[in-house]
Amino acid sequence: MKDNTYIPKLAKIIQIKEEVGGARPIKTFRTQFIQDNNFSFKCGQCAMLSVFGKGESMISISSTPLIKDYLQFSILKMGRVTSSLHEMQEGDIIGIRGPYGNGFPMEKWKGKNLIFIGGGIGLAPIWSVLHTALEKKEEYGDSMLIYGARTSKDIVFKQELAELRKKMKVHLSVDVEEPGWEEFIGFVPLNVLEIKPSPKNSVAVTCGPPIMIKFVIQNLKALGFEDEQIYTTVENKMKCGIGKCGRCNIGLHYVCKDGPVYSWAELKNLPQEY
Amino acid sequence: MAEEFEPKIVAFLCKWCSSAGSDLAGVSRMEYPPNVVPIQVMCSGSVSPLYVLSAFNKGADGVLVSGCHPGDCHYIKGNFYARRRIALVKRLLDFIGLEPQRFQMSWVSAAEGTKYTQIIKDFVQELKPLGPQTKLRRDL
Amino acid sequence: MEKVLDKKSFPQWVKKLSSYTVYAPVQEDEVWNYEVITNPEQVNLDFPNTVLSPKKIIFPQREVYLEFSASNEDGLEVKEVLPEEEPSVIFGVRPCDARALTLTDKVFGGDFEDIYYWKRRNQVALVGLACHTPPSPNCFCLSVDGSPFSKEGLDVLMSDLGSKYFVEAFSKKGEQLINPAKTLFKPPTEKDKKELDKNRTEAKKRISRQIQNIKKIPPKLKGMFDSSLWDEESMSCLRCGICTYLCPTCHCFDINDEIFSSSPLSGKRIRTWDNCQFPDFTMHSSGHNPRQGKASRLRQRIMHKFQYFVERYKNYQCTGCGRCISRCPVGIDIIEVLDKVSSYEG
Amino acid sequence: MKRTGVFICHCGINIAGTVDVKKAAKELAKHKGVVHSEEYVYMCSDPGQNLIIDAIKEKKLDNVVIACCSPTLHETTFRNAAKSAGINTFQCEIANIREQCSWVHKDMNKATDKAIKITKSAVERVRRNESLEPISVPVTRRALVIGGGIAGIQSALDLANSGFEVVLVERSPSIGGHMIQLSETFPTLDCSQCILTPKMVEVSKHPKIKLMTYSEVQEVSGYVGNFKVKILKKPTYVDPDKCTLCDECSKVCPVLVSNEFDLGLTGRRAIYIPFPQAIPATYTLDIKGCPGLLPIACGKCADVCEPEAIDYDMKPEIVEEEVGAIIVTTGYDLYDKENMAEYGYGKYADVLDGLQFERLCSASGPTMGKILRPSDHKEPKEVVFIQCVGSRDPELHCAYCSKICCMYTAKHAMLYKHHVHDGQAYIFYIDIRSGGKGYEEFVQRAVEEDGVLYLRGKVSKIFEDKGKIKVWGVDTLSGKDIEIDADMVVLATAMRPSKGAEELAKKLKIAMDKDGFLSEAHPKLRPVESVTSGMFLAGAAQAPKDIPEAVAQASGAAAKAIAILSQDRLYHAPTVAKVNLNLCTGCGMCVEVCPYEALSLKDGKVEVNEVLCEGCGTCSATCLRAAIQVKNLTPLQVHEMISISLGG
Amino acid sequence: MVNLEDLKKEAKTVLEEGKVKYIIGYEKSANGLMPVPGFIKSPEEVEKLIWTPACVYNLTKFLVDEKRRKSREKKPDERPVGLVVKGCDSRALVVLLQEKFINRDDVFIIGVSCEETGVIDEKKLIKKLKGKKAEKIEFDEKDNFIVTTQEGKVKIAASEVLAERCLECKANSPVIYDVLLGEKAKRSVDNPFQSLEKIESLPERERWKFWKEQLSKCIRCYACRSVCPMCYCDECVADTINFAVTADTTAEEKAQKIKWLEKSPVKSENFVYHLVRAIHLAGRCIDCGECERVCPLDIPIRFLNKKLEKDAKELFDYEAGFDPEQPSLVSSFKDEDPEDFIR
Repeated sequence: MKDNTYIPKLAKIIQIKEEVGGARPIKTFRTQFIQDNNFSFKCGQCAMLSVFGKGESMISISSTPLIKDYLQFSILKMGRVTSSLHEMQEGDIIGIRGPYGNGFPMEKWKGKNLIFIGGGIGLAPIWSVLHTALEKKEEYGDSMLIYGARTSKDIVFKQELAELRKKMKVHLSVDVEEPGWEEFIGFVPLNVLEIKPSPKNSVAVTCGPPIMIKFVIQNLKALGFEDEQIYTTVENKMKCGIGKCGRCNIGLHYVCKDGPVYSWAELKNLPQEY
Repeated sequence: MAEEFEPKIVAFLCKWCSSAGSDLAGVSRMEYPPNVVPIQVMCSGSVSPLYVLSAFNKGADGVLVSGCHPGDCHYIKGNFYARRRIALVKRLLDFIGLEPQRFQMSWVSAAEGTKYTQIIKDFVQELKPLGPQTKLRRDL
Repeated sequence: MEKVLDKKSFPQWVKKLSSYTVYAPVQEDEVWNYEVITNPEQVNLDFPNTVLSPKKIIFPQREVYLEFSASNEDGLEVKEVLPEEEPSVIFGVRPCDARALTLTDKVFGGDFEDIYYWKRRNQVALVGLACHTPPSPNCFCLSVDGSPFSKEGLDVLMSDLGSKYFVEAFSKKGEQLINPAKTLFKPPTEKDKKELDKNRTEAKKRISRQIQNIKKIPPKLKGMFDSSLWDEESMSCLRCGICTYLCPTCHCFDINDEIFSSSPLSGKRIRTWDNCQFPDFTMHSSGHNPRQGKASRLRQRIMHKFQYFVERYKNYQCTGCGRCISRCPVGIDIIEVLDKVSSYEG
Repeated sequence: MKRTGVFICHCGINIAGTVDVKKAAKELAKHKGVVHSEEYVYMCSDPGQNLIIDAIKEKKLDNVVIACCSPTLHETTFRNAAKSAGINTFQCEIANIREQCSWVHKDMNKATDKAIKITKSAVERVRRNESLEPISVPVTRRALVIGGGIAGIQSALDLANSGFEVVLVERSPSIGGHMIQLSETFPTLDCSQCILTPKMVEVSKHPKIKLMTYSEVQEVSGYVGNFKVKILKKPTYVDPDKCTLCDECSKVCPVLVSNEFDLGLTGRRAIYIPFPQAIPATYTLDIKGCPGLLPIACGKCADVCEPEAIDYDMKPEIVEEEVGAIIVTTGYDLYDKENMAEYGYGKYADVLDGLQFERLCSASGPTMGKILRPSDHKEPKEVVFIQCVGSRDPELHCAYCSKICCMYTAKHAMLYKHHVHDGQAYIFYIDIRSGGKGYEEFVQRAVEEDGVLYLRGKVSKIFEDKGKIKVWGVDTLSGKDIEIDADMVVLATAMRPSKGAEELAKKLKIAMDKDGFLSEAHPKLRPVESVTSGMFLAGAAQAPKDIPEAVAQASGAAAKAIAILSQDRLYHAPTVAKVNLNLCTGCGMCVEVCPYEALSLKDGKVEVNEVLCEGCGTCSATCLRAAIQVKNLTPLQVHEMISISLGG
Repeated sequence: MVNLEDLKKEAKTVLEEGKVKYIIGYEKSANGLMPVPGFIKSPEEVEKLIWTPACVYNLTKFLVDEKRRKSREKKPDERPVGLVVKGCDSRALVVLLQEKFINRDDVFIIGVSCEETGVIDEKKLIKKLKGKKAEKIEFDEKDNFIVTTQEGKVKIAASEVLAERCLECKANSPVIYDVLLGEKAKRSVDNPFQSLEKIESLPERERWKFWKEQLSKCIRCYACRSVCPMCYCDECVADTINFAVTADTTAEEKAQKIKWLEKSPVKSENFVYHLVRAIHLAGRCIDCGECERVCPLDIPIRFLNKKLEKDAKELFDYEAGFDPEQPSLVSSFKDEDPEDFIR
């Protein structure tokens, strides 16, 4: 008998870190499966997390596949399931099934410069691919991160970003002026124009709010990036995660299965249903 | 011998009259069966039909809504609205074939500890022969 | 395998299938539906279209995935719940509904096999009944590559020859149905075959409704995502779930946790039908809805059936049963909509 | 997840005797979110409270449930304890396991089981409570009194003497109300004007009272502590400061109209002073009778006015006042003549109502205190008094008893006998209601000392016959028909809410009862408060009553108003209704059911006035869209409480 | 008898004069007997309008759509929408006005009187015709309909195919309108709750059996809710998620959406759904019968509403849909409301 993909594997929350407080809080969870299983994933893939009694939510895995000890998810409190996750404590049990989705085509990117552009919680899917690339530095060209949030308080992975600066170029921004902020002030797409990453032998990966992605892509194009050089991820409401329940489709693509990673060359031809 | 069926009753008691009446029953050390779990609401007028349906859905064998006597409502007229609303719910539940004994309404003033005691005793006695309420109980 | 069965012997055949759970159309008031049969005499194959197709047996509206409860050790216990495997047979399956199952097979197969679907699918044998006269005035199977005597998806097909049935078995499952009652079946005569042919020719003629230029529609739809046609055609749509719930090919579902108790926790994870016409189907928890408005939802239904599905699986996701037309509370007619797509300019 | 602490009180053996508190504490410890659960012998004792405070601090509890006696006893105690430990008072809920559990059950297992359910239900509730602070609003420390009768005067004086500014609004040109029209008052027969005028003068002289006569309240907005009132000041066309009361104007005025003060028994000029002791002491030009304000039309009064007090250019004025409390004392009117045609009221000159008779008896009245028939100014020798005219007659007139008629009719008959020694007074009555200090004795005096003839029964017909008024009736005690050739008939007509009271009640959003009297908030416990917070009632506006009752109620209302005005800020329980604007469709059903006028529609959505809302939740049960709910007892909380009460 | 040409004329006039944005009426469908709701935007299109005994739909439902559409528009066309209403439909309008959901100025009401007849129950007609396909149905004199089938015209007694609710109709002609077509005739109905009695008279056990069987069939397609003009809440008890979500809606609010019932179409949850629906329609339902008509499983849902309609009349002398000024059933009371059921 084949595995019943709908049955989640139980996992224990081993660490919870509060990334962002306030009205739109974000927490990062590290989980460990209670029983060993062959859960292996690619960067950019997602997993369906269960809070039993509340339901499931599709969350992108923010840790790198190179780490086998735990899975990491950074979660914005948004609805029924994510609110329950935010209420959980270390040691609590959740369910995980997956991984789902296509993931980033990192094989294709070998030898190229990687430009990561993120906004808000959009850094979570990037985080996985960024760290994988960082670990395999020799396989890729120069990497750079352009990341912004509403305010400095809304920036996720604050300490890790400080660490990251030692290893790659990191350009941060906040949307509105605030005292003590020394880096760029303004929306992420504007920071992209400010920094002017070179399209030459590069791949740009952008995740964040749809409106940000829209203008980042516009600005990348203005900088000379081709559609094929731009990658992004798409979010839609999901239930099954395996292309059957029928709700997350964009045209004939099921985001859960055929996505969530798309190059702009692919995405621009799909109907705007996300 | 099989254990006697003990009906589960949810009672929505208004704070000012019925819950106070129930308190009086306690202060007077009256005795009544422990089948009722009271839920204190501010006014019988605040008892939404949804509360009643939900209680039956969650397995209540009986539901009681109790408020102040007409004219005595702490909030002047909440119990009059309750009376109308509950009458409709009661008729509807009766219509779909739920035993009418399962859903009751009463006026119990803060001075009527005895009446409250009697209502609970009667309610439990009336529900016992009916057995568990399965008609509207969750069958997931 | 081709046989004939005297109509009078039909109940006896059903009787022989005592090891099966037998489903057949049952009438209650004015409504026909497939129900479990306890008395073989009860089976009446003289029925119009059932309200729900056999989809409701193989892909039931409610399927329990798992049960969960608080436990002392790990804090939580999760138990997989699978449908019980027992052979069953459905009599009186319309060819269009059987074809529909071949389409849901595609959806529930593939990379991730849906165990729940296949557990039920594999144990059920489908005995079809060819449509001598269209069971609904809105039948249009011929337009979508089907026919009133299509064998696709069926294990057995019965065709009415007046006093007897012409019975064809196409699969091992089908033959296994006939074997226990072998003696009841006779080989068909040439006359029987001729009559069958005649009936079939006539049956086709009786289907009055058809989609114009169906072949043109999938490519045409590709360019019509932003068309104003959807607004116009959806004006009267009420956003109910009739067209999709009744559709034999629609397969969308929802998964929810339904609980008995929150402390200590106990409950079930349950799959239920869902459908693209409900506004909450695609709504994100942020409130953003990629398919805001009923025009986008009507478009999704049409596009899914006549473009996306065609592109993915090379079939229309429609078998022409006509239920969505007959039962639409406001008379939205998929044939009319598709005809408008065909003739749409601009 | 929120961290909840549960504290189960033994209450000595009061709870622990029937409820297995140890088991309960153990069970509660297993409940989701409960991180601390303990029991103690007396939670309300200092050590008990300290247990709670320490646990909140040490275990970082977000909220606590105390399972103990009824919340009416110690909710405040424990909420204060919670507050002192640094959590909001609403993060503490009481589970009543004594009055509603241990004291009423004997079976320990079952009682324990029930106590656990009650406590879990409180846990589910408290976990979903919002932290709230009392709503506080500043208070405008002034009051408005509407109506300048005895009740209004009393309220105004009480308020002013307590140091609060008062705006006293009276519709007519003078204060005094009906009391100033009376001759003597029962049961002491002291002169009404003699006891009232000093109070009227005190009002006019009081530095804290702003008297606005000939004025009407036009609009009231705001809420308790903060009302905004618009008052229409009608022009009197006479400057009171200049007027010397010389009466020259009145002498030259060509217009004669019926005099309200004497209830039509006399006439007055268009420019007039209502009565000699009027406050304010000034003349008023009533334009209804005046041929015109242009000197061209008449102008005689202005011509003769030496101090030039008359100003035809005076305009109506809207005065805006801000007050913190409002007392409504709009008084009564007598039942309309038109309604009582069967008694010849309004038809025969010698059929009078009680107030007209008062004027006849009054030394300052039209006859200078002599009782004379209006028709021929002869002394009436046979006078019939009829009680319950229009009262206690649910079929045709008013169902209620007007309460004072028994007494004043006895007084009238007595006064008549004192004036006309050889006259005969008859009183038709249904029964005599003389509850009150000295009242019964008073009635007895009328019968025994003054020989008033009480006839129990109703009058069937009254008609004029040869200069007499024939009164046909039945004495139900003897069963005999009675026919009296009366010289005068005096009707004790029913008291009605004063004209215009309904309109005013609507402006104030005060409810009225079915008879049109203003409704008190509670018939027993809140008799001087209206349903609308900050508005109070006194006098006959609320129900028929006599002078001492009106005065007592007026002082009560003043005291209630002072309770508000004496504070800088008002505090109000914050458990009020809250609207989800996304769901509200503005149907207004909640507005209709709200007993406190706390809800209103604005731009198609409902708005809650948090100061007025009492949190009863009737709105929430009425709303079809779950768009309104009361904080800290929301449908979600009740839903969870229902679930847990039923075991899950 | 309503003259179709008059209807077209009225429609044409208001469209030509630009008095209305568009007109919602009945239009012939390509497929057979039943019309479809028609949205007539220009004077030329009025020719599409029809008026037959098959005009069953309660078109007031589309005012709900219209209101939502309008609220999304930046510069909405403020002209009213023309709406063709029958007597029963007009009562729905009255309730919508009473609940301030629509303004009187937002709708131009073209009333059509059913006079002494009504509209058909399609299922009854199909049964009556025994397989013959009706192509057309017309009003005849008051007691008959003329049905055209492939085999010619037949006269059918109206009483045999009239919708159940028409047999119990309280408003044969519109109670509110701007123009009225047809006569203000009133068909006398002896007992407007006649059909209900057969269930009411059953013993409790049988009533339960009846409703258990009926409501267990429900597949929760929500067509009854969707078609009801009174079901205009932005968010329904039956929905598992919040619809009325704005940027300010907190995660808690979304997480706390109460599940009064589960999505599983099982007996208990179906009962919660249908009982809540009935109670929410108490004093609001005007018996247009649409909920029952659209039910694919033929569940006699109308009885639930009808029962409460009867109770409201019996207990509180309340009737919905005649007076837009009256306070609604559950937001009003009388001192003398019955309380014999209260202990």
